[in-house]
Amino acid sequence: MINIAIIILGIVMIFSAIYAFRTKKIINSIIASGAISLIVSVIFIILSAPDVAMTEASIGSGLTTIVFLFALGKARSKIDSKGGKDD
Amino acid sequence: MILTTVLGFILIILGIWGMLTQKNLFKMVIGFSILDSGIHLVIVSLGYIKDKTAPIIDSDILANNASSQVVDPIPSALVLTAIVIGLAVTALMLTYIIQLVNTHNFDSKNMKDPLSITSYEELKW
Amino acid sequence: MIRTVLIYATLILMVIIFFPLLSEIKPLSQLNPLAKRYVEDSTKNLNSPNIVTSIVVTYRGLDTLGEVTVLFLATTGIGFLIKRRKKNGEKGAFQASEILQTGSLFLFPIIILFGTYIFLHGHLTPGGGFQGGVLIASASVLLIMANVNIKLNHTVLHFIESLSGFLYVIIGTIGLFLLGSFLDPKFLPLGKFGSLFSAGAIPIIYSLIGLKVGAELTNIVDSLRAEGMEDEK
Amino acid sequence: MTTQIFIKIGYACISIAVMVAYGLLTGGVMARIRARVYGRYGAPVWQPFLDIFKNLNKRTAISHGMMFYLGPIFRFAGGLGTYLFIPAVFGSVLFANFSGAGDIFLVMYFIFFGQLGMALGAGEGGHPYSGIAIARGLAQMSAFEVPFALAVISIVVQYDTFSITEIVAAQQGGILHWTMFTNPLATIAAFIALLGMNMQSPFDIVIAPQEIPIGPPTEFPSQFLSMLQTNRGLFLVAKLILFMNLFYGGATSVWILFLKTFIIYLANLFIGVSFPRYRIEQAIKFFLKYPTIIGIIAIILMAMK
Amino acid sequence: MVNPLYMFILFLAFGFLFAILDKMGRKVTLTLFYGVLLANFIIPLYWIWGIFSGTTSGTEISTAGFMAPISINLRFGFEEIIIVLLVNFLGLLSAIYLSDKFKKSSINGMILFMVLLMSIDGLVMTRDIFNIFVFLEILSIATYSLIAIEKNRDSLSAGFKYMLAGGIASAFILIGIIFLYRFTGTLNLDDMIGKSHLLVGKAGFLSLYLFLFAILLELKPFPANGWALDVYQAVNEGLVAIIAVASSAAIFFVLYKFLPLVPSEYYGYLGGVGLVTFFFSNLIGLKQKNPNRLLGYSSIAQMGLLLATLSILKSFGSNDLIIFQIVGGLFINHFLAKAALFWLVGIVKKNDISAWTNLRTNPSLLIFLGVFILALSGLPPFPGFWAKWDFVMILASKGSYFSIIGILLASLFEITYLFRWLGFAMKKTDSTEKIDLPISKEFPIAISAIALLVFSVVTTYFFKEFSFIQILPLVGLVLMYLFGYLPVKVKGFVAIVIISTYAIKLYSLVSGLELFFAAILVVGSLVQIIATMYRSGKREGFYPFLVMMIIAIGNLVIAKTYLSFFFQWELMTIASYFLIMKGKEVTSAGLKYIIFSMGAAYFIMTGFAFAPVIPAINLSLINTIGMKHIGILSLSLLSIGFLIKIGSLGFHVWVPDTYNKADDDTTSYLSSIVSKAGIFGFFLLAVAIVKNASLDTELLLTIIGWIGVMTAIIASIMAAFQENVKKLIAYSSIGQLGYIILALSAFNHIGWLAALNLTLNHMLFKLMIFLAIAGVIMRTKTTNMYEMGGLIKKMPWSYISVLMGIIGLSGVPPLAGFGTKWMLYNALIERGWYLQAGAALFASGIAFLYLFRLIYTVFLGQAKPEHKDIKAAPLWLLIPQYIAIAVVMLISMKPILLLKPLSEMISVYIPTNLGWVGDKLITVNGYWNGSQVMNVTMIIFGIPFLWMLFITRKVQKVKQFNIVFAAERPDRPETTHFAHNMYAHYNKAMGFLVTPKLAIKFWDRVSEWISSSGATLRNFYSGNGQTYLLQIILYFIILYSIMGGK
Repeated sequence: MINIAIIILGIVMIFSAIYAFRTKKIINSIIASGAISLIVSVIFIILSAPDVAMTEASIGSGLTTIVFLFALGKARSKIDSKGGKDD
Repeated sequence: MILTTVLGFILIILGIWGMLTQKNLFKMVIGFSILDSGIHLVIVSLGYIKDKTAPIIDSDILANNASSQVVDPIPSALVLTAIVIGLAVTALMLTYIIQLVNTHNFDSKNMKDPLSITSYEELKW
Repeated sequence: MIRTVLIYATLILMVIIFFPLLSEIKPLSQLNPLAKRYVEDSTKNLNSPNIVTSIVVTYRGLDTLGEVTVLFLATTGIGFLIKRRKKNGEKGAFQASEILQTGSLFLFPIIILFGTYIFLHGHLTPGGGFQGGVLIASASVLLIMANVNIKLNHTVLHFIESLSGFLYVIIGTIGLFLLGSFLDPKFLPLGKFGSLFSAGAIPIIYSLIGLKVGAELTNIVDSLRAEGMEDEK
Repeated sequence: MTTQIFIKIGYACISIAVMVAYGLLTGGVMARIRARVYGRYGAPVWQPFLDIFKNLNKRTAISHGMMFYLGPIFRFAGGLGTYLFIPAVFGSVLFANFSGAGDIFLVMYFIFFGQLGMALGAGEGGHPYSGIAIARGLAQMSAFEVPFALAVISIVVQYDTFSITEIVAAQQGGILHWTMFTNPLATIAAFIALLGMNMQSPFDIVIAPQEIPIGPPTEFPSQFLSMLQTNRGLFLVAKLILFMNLFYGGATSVWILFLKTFIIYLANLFIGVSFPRYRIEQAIKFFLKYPTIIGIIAIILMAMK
Repeated sequence: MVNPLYMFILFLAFGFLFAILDKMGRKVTLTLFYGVLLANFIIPLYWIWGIFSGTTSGTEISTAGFMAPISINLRFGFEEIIIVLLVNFLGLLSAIYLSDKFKKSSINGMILFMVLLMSIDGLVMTRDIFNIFVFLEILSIATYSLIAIEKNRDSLSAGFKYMLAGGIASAFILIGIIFLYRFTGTLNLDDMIGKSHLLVGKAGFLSLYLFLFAILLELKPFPANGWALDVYQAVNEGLVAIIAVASSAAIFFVLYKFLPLVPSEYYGYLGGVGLVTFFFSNLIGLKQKNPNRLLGYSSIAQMGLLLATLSILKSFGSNDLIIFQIVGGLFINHFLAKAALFWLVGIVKKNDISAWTNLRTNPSLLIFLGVFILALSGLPPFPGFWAKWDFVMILASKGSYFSIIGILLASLFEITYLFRWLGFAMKKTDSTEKIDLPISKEFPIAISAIALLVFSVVTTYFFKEFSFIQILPLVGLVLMYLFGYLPVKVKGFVAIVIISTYAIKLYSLVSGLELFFAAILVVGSLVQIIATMYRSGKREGFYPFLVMMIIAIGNLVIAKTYLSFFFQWELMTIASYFLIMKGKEVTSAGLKYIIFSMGAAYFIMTGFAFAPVIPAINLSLINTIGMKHIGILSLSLLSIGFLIKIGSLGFHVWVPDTYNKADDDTTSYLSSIVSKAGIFGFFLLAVAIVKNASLDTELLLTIIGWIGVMTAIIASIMAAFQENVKKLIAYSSIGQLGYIILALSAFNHIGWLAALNLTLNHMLFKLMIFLAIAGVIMRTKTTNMYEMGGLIKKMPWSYISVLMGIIGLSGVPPLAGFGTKWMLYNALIERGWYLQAGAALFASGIAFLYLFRLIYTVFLGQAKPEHKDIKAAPLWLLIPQYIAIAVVMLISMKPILLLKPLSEMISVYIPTNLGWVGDKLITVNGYWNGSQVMNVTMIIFGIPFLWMLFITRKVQKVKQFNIVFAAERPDRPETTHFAHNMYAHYNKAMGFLVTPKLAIKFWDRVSEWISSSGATLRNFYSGNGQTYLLQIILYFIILYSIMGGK
């Protein structure tokens, strides 16, 4: 039962990872990577590691994603303001 | 749990794959963070013991036989550290990207993409 | 082309190399002696039910100090790389709705409170300084997201950050002074097993960590805000 | 001890006087013969004597400098020395000279003494052609020296000694004991080298009048020239005696010496005359080819015996 | 003792507080900053003092109130203390160097710097593998952040590449750690070492490998190190000093700690990784012009060398003391020198080493550069020298031929690019471009240099038990340096006093052959010092090295061990190099000189390495060498080394250039004295062979003999074709040295006698000729012979000197030169080397060509109008020449005075078969009475001379152009002085032997091939961060398949 859940989560995770690298939009890949972290944190709970799950969820999928988004926004605004090309 | 270890390694390989194939700096960093997640998964899964609880001694688990009831707490402790470090590195990488874009020469003649790793090859040999 | 082939060959070889790690590992059936000692020692000598916390804060306290340092370094480094603009920025491109703004102001203290709860109970329940700290930081993030033009008081942030870090080191030094061992939390009474004020200095350390992490992460996020862009050239 | 030395010096003086006379005479005779070969009448055989006396009585009034002045003296001393270190007549005390002072290598190197001094003297004359001639002469010398040296080494190996007296002694007891027959290859190599050494045709480009109108000898007038001419006679004889001692059984009396050296010289001359003149680089290449190979074979044969 | 954790506490507490404290003003934080750094330098210093005074032997520190396996523990033993001391020392210096940056930029810089140092200390001290990871990450992140201290694009892109590589490394290390934990059940290193038997199977190995690889990666192994090079190139030098030196040191120490866990059969592979890195980094570095990147290559190479030495020694099972000595020596050498060089680069701010000529405007910086480059090159007295020596000795004793070849070849590459750099810096230019030099930047460099020197002297004097006389060359150097401000004449006098004192001391120490060589080398030098006084001005830096060189050469003779000999040898090389570098336009010649000299030195070193240890008798090497059975390999290597040093055929290419470009009086030293050191080496060899009668050296001697005679021939021909007077004499020198080794290799009594005589004669004759020519060059200001001519009238004293010289060299009787030639032929015939004898005669025939050219084109012929008012050579130059002439005359008149004692010296080794009848020397085949020849010659020369004097009347001096050809009076000396291309005809005949310039072509090809292969290899470093990543992972795979494939 748990194994099946893990396998399903795993498949989602792998596809998210592939999607993260295949998608053109960086914002999508950031979200996908956040999703991976979230799934990982779920697996951590299954693995009886609540501390780690909390940390992964808050830092890995939460804060990291936010940092990514902010950084992307900052880089974008720079490129746009300097008249650079869009990515 | 072997399954999660396998998953962890798959994430590691995927992360390396991303770092090796993606030209975009952001995606390389994403590759790195996926690699990191994979490693964390591997670490925690190595400490897992089937049918045991989290290493928190509730009142119902007596202190004297607690050691036969819980999963290995050490990997969890290590992963905590690793996650925070991962965040720090990721944040710093992103800051670097911002600064690289900042110092990019946005000349109309300069066709280099400021977000591509191939634009930063001035130093070599 | 060659490069692509090389990359995939590399990946396949990596899989082959890593394979023994999967195939030769047998699932654990019981704790190894060291883990066992941790579990037993933590309950007996430290009075801390959350063994992960006691490992993180006490047994491997030096790691944690390092970990805090890493985060501190990241903040410092990012601050070193990106200097904030002194004057107010122009209005952001996007303005959050009033509901969101109000909601965030309402949620902010609650999240802070929750974060504080988590790190204070780090030795009892799952979570601890880091998780609590992140929650505090996420409260600030919420505030920033909701109100783009908000200006955080960096002096206060720095003050919290510096002081909590300093106090962490001082507490460690007190252990060294009193008990001859750096980061020894046992100079405070161990208290009653399972109560808030137990496990020596662990709750204090974890609280300091929580404060520090919260302040640092807030700082990092704030540094990376798009409108805080600093142009030095 | 002192008397011995004086006797020795006295002997040396006599020996030198005889050989100078003989050398000049030989030169005259040869000039005559050469003239006849070319179909001319030629000067009288005593012409060299006349030249010397004539020149001796002239005085130079100019000087190019110290080295110019010393050049002919070096040259003359070189000729004298070369002769004096060779035992001229085997078994004769009178003609033993100072051969006790050194062996074959001393003689070989002493030959250079005069040449070096002469070269320096001529060099100070300031005329570029002297330099050219000397350069050519030295180049040729460095080449003919090789077969000669190889021949000498071959003989040294053959007789296991450096001493000229002992080499001659080993050749006594019949014509077949001569090096010429016991070591013909060395003799051939040395014979060819002698042509170069005497700067005879075909290796006479160094002093050939047609090539260098004003070579070193013409730089020096009057008493210098007389000294050079005297030396020419003595030096020639010295070289011939050396060859005779090394290859042709030496001489047990002055008369045999005269005979042998004359024949050697004559043979040398005849063979040389029948070849066209070599350019300097051709001469060098020639010497370093066949005579050298012959010399090497001679050494190897002797080393294997 | 202070708990070392206070260092962490200080660093961290102030690191955390600085953000607040900075509000009180930068002065406060700056003071605190330097205070903390100073305190943290003093703490380990205190511990070191404790260790040496015996009050402590280090400590183990546990944290958190629990004992080791449960909690993290740290060790502060001897090694840790030393490294922490060095790191904190460097940190302090670096901080001083960076002080202007810290003053201006934000407080974060200081914080990052302190935490960086803390992490390095932590890496060194911790005994917990996960803690290693944490400190490694702190180190990395602090470094990443600090790299942006200069926010330019290069720094940032280099930093980003660094982060990618660092990210991969930390990923690997983390996987490794968790599996190590899983297998052994512990994170404590000592605990884990006890349980290393649990690391079984592929997985066990892989977990070790992952950790090891990450550490290796941080040590920047070739070729997975492109990212590091970019960092070295782009980042601020003050910081790079820390990254390249202190961080690498800490990581290296981590490896050292981790090694006991690795099964010993893998040490060899690690050594291989190190060697490959050392070799290829130096190879690629050859092409590098940018000093930062050059130092980057050098740093990486040095780390590779450290890795190689450590793991190879471990694999040999050497004891810890030896490992500590060798690795420690190399380590300290690299540590101090490299950091300071990076700082220096930061001061000079030139992106191309060829632009470093402005360093001349600041002599102190130039001296520092010299010190550091000498240290990095492994020259004495610096620690690298001892380490390299010991290491090669051990490698040789284990028969690791490939390692020796690799290390020495790579060292040669390193020397090449380092000395090229030094050469550029020493180049004489008119540039007056001043270097901006704040005291804060020069101070750390000066301190490093002083620390390095003090350390070197202390190790040399105390630990290597070198006596005072052995370090006297260095003392002499310093002593003469103190007189630097005095004029040349005074300094020359001081030098004479010093050398005389030394000579007197030396005289009491030597006997037999030693005495002979000591006399030639030291007295010969002493006489020539007089000549050096002909210069005016101060001639700074000349006398110190001159004195150093002379004493070193003298010490060669009395050296008692291989090491001592080699030590003096290298000192001699250094001193002569710097003397040569005093010349004009000497950059490339000097480089050639040092490369060939070092190549020779390495051959000698390996030769000694393969020789048996000599018994510890208090006798000099020439008495003891060969007392134990010495192998043919050792002899051959030594022969090659000495052959290079004397510039034998094939190795001669450095000689003409060097002799030509060096100062004229230096050239005289090189030819007459320094080359004799090589001859002395040959005598050592010869003695060794004599004492090993059972050894079959026939082939070796025959080869050496033929090399000698061919050298004589080819060098003579080459000499004949030179237009440059110094090159002509240089080739002549090469040829004469060929005779010496020919005579020596004949290996009979008379042969050795000839060799000794030739040595003395060559010294005297070359002294005369070179000094005479020095005077001529000084007056005519040209070295082209066709621009001279007719100088006999203006410089008669020099002429006589040259005349005597050429008579002597050509071997024309009656001068002593003949005796030596005569003995040579005797020796050759006695030996049965008939063809060699013929060839030697051929060579001496050719010698006439160049000797005549030398004297004719310079002194005879037509004088040039511009030389109308030329003066005679300075008296200073003439005095030594005439002293030499006097000696020559004496030994020509009475050869027996010299020959008899020499014969006695030789008969110790080879019994004599010579007979003496009065003055007559009788050999197996011939005889020679030198005195009689002299007397006869004097008489037959004297009589005509007197006669001519008698008959010559008043003469009139002729005018210059009192010559006529074809009825034309020449008017220009150029057309009448036959000097240019004098032996054109000879060239037509014999030029084919020398025009291919096979040796030059060969060495050109070699150097071209080496540098182009370096250039090809460096294409690895494409500059693309992703490619670097791919390289790293490929390296991971390849190294795994090599190491774990079995």
